[in-house]
Amino acid sequence: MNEPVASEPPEGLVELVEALLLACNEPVSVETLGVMIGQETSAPLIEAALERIALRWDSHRFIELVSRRVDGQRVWHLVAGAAVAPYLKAADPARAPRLSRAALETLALIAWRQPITRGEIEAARGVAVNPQIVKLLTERGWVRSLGVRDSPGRPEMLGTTRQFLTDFGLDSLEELPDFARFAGQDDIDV
Amino acid sequence: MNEPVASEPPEGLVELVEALLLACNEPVSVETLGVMIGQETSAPLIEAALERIALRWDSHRFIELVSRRVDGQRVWHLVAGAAVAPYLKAADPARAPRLSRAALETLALIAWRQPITRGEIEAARGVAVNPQIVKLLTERGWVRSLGVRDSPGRPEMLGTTRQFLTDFGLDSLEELPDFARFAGQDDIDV
Amino acid sequence: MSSEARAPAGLRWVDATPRVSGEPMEQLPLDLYIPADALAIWLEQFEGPLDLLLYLIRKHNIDILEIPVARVTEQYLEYLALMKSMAIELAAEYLLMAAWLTEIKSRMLLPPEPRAEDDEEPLDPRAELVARLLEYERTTRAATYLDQRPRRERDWFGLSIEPPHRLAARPVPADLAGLIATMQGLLREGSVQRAHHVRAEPLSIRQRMTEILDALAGWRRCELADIFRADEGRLGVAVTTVAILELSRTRAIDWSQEVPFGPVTLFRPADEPVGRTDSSEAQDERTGSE
Repeated sequence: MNEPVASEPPEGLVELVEALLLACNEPVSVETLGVMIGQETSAPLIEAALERIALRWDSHRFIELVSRRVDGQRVWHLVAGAAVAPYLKAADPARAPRLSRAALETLALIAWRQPITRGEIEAARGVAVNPQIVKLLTERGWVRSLGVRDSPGRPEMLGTTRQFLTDFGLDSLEELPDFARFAGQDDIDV
Repeated sequence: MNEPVASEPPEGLVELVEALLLACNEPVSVETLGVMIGQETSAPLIEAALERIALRWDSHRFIELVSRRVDGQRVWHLVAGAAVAPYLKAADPARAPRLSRAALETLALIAWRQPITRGEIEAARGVAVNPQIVKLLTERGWVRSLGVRDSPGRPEMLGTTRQFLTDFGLDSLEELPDFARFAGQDDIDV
Repeated sequence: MSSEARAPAGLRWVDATPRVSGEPMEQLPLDLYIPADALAIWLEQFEGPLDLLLYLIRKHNIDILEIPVARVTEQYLEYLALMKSMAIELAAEYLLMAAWLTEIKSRMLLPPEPRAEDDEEPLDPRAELVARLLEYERTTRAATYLDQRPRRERDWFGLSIEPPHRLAARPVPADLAGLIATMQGLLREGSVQRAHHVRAEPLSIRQRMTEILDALAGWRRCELADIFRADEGRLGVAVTTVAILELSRTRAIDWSQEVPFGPVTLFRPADEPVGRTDSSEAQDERTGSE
């Protein structure tokens, strides 16, 4: 990145990179942009185009070009500033997301079996735990780390928070039904 | 909408509307923008801001502000044209695979004949419905279950979604030409 | 079968017959002249018996309403034979259609069935076939219509920016009934051992651990004395002590003591993932009111 810029990026390239950044739902790396645009466009030229885009959005009050490192790779995307958040929240409360089945199962296991590791959740559900789900539950303030277990690999143990209790209308974890009492019965009326 | 514009929209409002358009991921109406921004901003002022945004992107080679009617509502979004398609495909060949004839015919029957069951689709096409096709159409957000029909076997009824309208640029299902009109006459070449 | 009248006398299916240097080729179908591999691929393109029939009808410029069943049946069977010879696996529907066509053909040879009302036209044995072909033709055209519309991800692309970070966790409604039903479901599936059930304890160490972490999330550090509750008695002291020991063992918390017998301060290790202030706003409020 310290190499001198080969040449001023043509306006068409700048606009193409801008359109690609906006059309991709995920942050993109210079390498990915290179694959998209084609070999004849050098990485420094793409970087120069990104610089121009950054400059262009610099004066925008609500949008900026952000680069961050993900898995050791520098990726770029246009991001809305925090100031936009309240406006977006004002719109359409009916669109409030629901927990997916996978998220509900993960949360249920964490609630009833805490402290529980990802490995144990995976064993119980029979599928890998999507890190996004744990992230979602953490961001929602319902799940947190309880430290690491003193066993090989030092897996992180997950548990629920007090906010989980508040949000689910529980005074304490003891209020969660003890399913062992119902063992052998098929259905429990909720 | 024919009222005179109250005043020139402040630059901050223009940029806020631009950020909201981009952060929403879906086309938004002036009404929705109004709810987000707050009551003190009048609809004509928001429309003036949209006009300014349209003007701003007018010279861009790949991006434009588009307005269309969906479900009888005028909605706005910033889009890139087909010119970016080959670039996006280059990085992600799996992105939006082309639709097979079987998929298009199934989608057409669902769109025009909804609510329709798999059995009825099979009867119309003369071949079994490949479950992969219904899955693909569902995953792309165009088709959904409309419940089960109250007849033997309780077959699932399929219908199209609002996203189907958006993605195919349709105002409403009424905009679809009369199915009978596709009969006879001269050939439409595929 | 009026359309067959179009064929010049002496030559069957003249409009279907390929010509080489003006000479008609009696070999059918004409598509044989493409390489075998390509032919197989081409034959596989048919979306079913209706599609194949429509192809034959369109190709020979036949009026759907006046299908020459004998001729079409013969061609249909030839294509079927060809597909079989190319080892193309035929769906059962193709054979069903062949049987149906043959049946219609034979019924065409019989005198028309008399109908209840004398003035009504006799029922054409082809009527249902014609109706299905027309319906399928409409379907293919409707499909073409859809395909020609500007479509997202092909002709245009919605643009978006990443929403503000604080919005990433849009509030998901808490649904206790759903959560309980989910756990029941997991237990019923049997993958989760019932034996590991949560045991109700009068004072739960786990719950106490949670409370300590909550306190630290708000205050960042607190004194040991603040954690103990006099009203819980000896059992409370024991539970709290075990909870603190458990938390320090798992490095969720750390503690320090400046002087021997001085106050013990609990705090969160600086580099710990624990107690990330994700939900600190809400927790601040609560710990303040305790």
